[in-house]
Amino acid sequence: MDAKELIARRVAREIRPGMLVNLGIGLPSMVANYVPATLGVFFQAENGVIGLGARPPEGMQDPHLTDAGGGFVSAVPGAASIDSAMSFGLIRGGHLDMTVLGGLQVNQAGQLANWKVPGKMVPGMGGAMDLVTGAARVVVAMQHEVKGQSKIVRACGLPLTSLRRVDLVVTDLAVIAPTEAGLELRERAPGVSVADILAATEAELIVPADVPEMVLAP
Amino acid sequence: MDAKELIARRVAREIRPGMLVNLGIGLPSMVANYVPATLGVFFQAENGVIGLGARPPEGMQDPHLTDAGGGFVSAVPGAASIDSAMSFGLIRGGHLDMTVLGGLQVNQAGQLANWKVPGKMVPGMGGAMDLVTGAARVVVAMQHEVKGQSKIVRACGLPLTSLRRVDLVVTDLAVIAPTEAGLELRERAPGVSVADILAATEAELIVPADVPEMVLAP
Amino acid sequence: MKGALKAAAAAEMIPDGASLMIGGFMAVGTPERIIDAIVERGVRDLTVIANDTAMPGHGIGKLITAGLVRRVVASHIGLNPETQAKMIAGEIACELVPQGTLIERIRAGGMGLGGVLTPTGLGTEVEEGKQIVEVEGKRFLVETPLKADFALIGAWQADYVGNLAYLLTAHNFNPIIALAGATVIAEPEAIVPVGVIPPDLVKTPGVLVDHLIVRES
Amino acid sequence: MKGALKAAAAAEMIPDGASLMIGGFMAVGTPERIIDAIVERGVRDLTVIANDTAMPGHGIGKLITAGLVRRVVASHIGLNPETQAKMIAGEIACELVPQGTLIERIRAGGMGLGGVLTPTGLGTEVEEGKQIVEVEGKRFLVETPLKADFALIGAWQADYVGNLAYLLTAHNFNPIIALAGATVIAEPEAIVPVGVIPPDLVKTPGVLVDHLIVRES
Repeated sequence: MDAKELIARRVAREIRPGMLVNLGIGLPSMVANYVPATLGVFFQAENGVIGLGARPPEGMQDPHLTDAGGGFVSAVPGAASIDSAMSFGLIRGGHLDMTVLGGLQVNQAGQLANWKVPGKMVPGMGGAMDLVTGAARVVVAMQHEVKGQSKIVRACGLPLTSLRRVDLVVTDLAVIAPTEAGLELRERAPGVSVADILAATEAELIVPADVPEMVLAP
Repeated sequence: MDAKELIARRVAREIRPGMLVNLGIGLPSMVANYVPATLGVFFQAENGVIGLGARPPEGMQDPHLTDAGGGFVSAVPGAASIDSAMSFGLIRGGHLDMTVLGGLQVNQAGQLANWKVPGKMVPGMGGAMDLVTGAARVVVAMQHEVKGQSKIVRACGLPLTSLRRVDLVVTDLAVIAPTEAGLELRERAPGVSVADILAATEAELIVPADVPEMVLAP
Repeated sequence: MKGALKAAAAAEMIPDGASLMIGGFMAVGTPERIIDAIVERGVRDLTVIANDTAMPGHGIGKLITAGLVRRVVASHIGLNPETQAKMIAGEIACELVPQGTLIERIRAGGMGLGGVLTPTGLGTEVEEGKQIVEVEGKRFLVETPLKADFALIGAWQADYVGNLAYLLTAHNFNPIIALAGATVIAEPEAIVPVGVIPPDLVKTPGVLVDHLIVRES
Repeated sequence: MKGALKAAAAAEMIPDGASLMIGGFMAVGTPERIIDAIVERGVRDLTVIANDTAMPGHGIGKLITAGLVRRVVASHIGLNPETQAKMIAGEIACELVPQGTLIERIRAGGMGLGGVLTPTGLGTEVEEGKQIVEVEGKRFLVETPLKADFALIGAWQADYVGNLAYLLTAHNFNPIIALAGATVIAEPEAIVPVGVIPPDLVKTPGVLVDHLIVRES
């Protein structure tokens, strides 16, 4: 199992029946693959639909039904069209139960940077700032390190997405819960030790006596 | 012709083809009777429809289609349903071309009081404050006097509806245009002299050399 | 999927002292069966946030007549003489709000905005005691957001996901208050199978709705 | 009743230096024929207010490629490398705005509100240079309203009153920008007789629309 699949399978277990969930482009969008249809979860695409469904078979694409990345999708029975004001009203107003986003850095206070690398990548924040500020629960899904550098840092060198403390960080090595006390190590990836995680993490982690291994969605 | 019909027929002549118009309850609502269907005017009821039509025949009322007074109405072809946020967005945003409202007093500055008589009548302002503040053109339709007292006053004794200067006042005696210079007497009702109007008006009027008689809609 | 409750079961959820946003404009689009159940149960000291208090015998007017309401936030109470009489007698506290401001305050509460910047009410009694901010050289009142413990919605069609569609002037406050109630209870005229309401006709996405009221026969 | 114009005639109305709000999200719901006509005519120094600049060869991307845009106000330009390259080269000035803030700023402009009070962006680069107000003990950014000379709308159905209906995710910015353009031009996929679009499916009332673009064959 590669790192991305592992992260997606672990994040999938955070999703509860009946939730409204927004999945970011890229890795986060993979989470949907591991959420059983029986949960009655609704996925929001912030460009305008509640009840996002799978990619349609070839020849059945509708140019009026796409996700936030511009790719063709389908809609489940019971889907609703929403304009951008309603879409972000749901997000900002806390009606979105969970957002899963990629991250560039998470700092000691549990704050996320994920929208800009000054001088290199200035794509615009899109919906990220509203999602992180407004969603009821914010889950960051990202690799633990990039080019040998920890993405869980004491202080973000990159511009913050929001002052809001995120609720959970899931990486290929660990599950970390930012709390008022600091970053709590909650789970280890299969075959990864607490020492491995500490070695790969720049920020200070609160390590409880027992750090169980992640359970992944099937 | 009674005073109300005269006022309604004169106001009707202010309405131009294709306008979106909101008529207040009572006297203003009579204006619709004198606007020919060929003008392509759309009437808004602020409770939620653009394209308000006449009262339906007995037995054809729909409990989901009423005007702002709660009375049954019909809808013209090309009507649109709007919720209250859109309805007042159209009003406040200046998309409403004209509103016709009743008045209690208009002062020397052309400001309207029409929502409250302290200690006597405190019904709430409903949509009046938004209509007067936001509509592109505000026309006040009211009797010139009540119980022998002028309703066109130097200063309103009653609470103002808005700081906004209204655009036209149509009474059973006169048409008056509030301007930066003051209240300009524009027209006389049939058979009414300028002296009659001045005698019935507490506020100061600017009287041009020629004050023509009103032309009424048929 | 949401089950559908009887109106009496919905009224059981509402405690004394609760704040209720109630849809409808002069009782058009108001959920009458929920209101009847609240009157039946006799819930007291309610705060009602709505466009108006209808008229005696209709919609919110029934709550007023039954003496269940302690506070009203509305744009207009003029067609209900009982509301006016109780206000003058000090039995009901009334906050009167311009209609366009009221609906935007509810929308702001439901959509996580900090309030409303509006020119409506500037220089009038409505301005009293309120913060004013200047934006690009123009002055605006800061009107605070509104939320409530419950939003009581009158709708046309619902499905069991909770999606709602409305008819004509029965929209009014309903699609907006659906955003601002901690618990949202919808009383549709009909409940149809999931998939029957076209996505483009849904004005209130089902994710906002907590409970549906079943049609009682 | 509104007549229907050819796209070229609509483009003729747009002068150099105009500000355009353009509907669409990654070119879904964007009025492509109007854009093609603007490119054809070569209108210069445009300000574009939109969610994004799509990608080269699609929607707003065509305006970028043709070098007609001087300023962009958008939430995301990441999928159009040309926009990014021109921004870095100083050919296009970009104001990047959080998506939810951007759509509310447009709505505020169109609905006569003084601005938007939002928590989004507080404590980030987005806050820089902006007014902050405190409401009920919480701090919010004051984001200014946005309007434009033209709103260019992609719609599904129109009637000759100008009423517009949209499909699925092709709604996006379209129903909101229809409120904020001094002149509103809609490009529907079909124009149907008046009365064909049910009142409850109309998302943009015809009174907001100035011109329709006829289907060219």
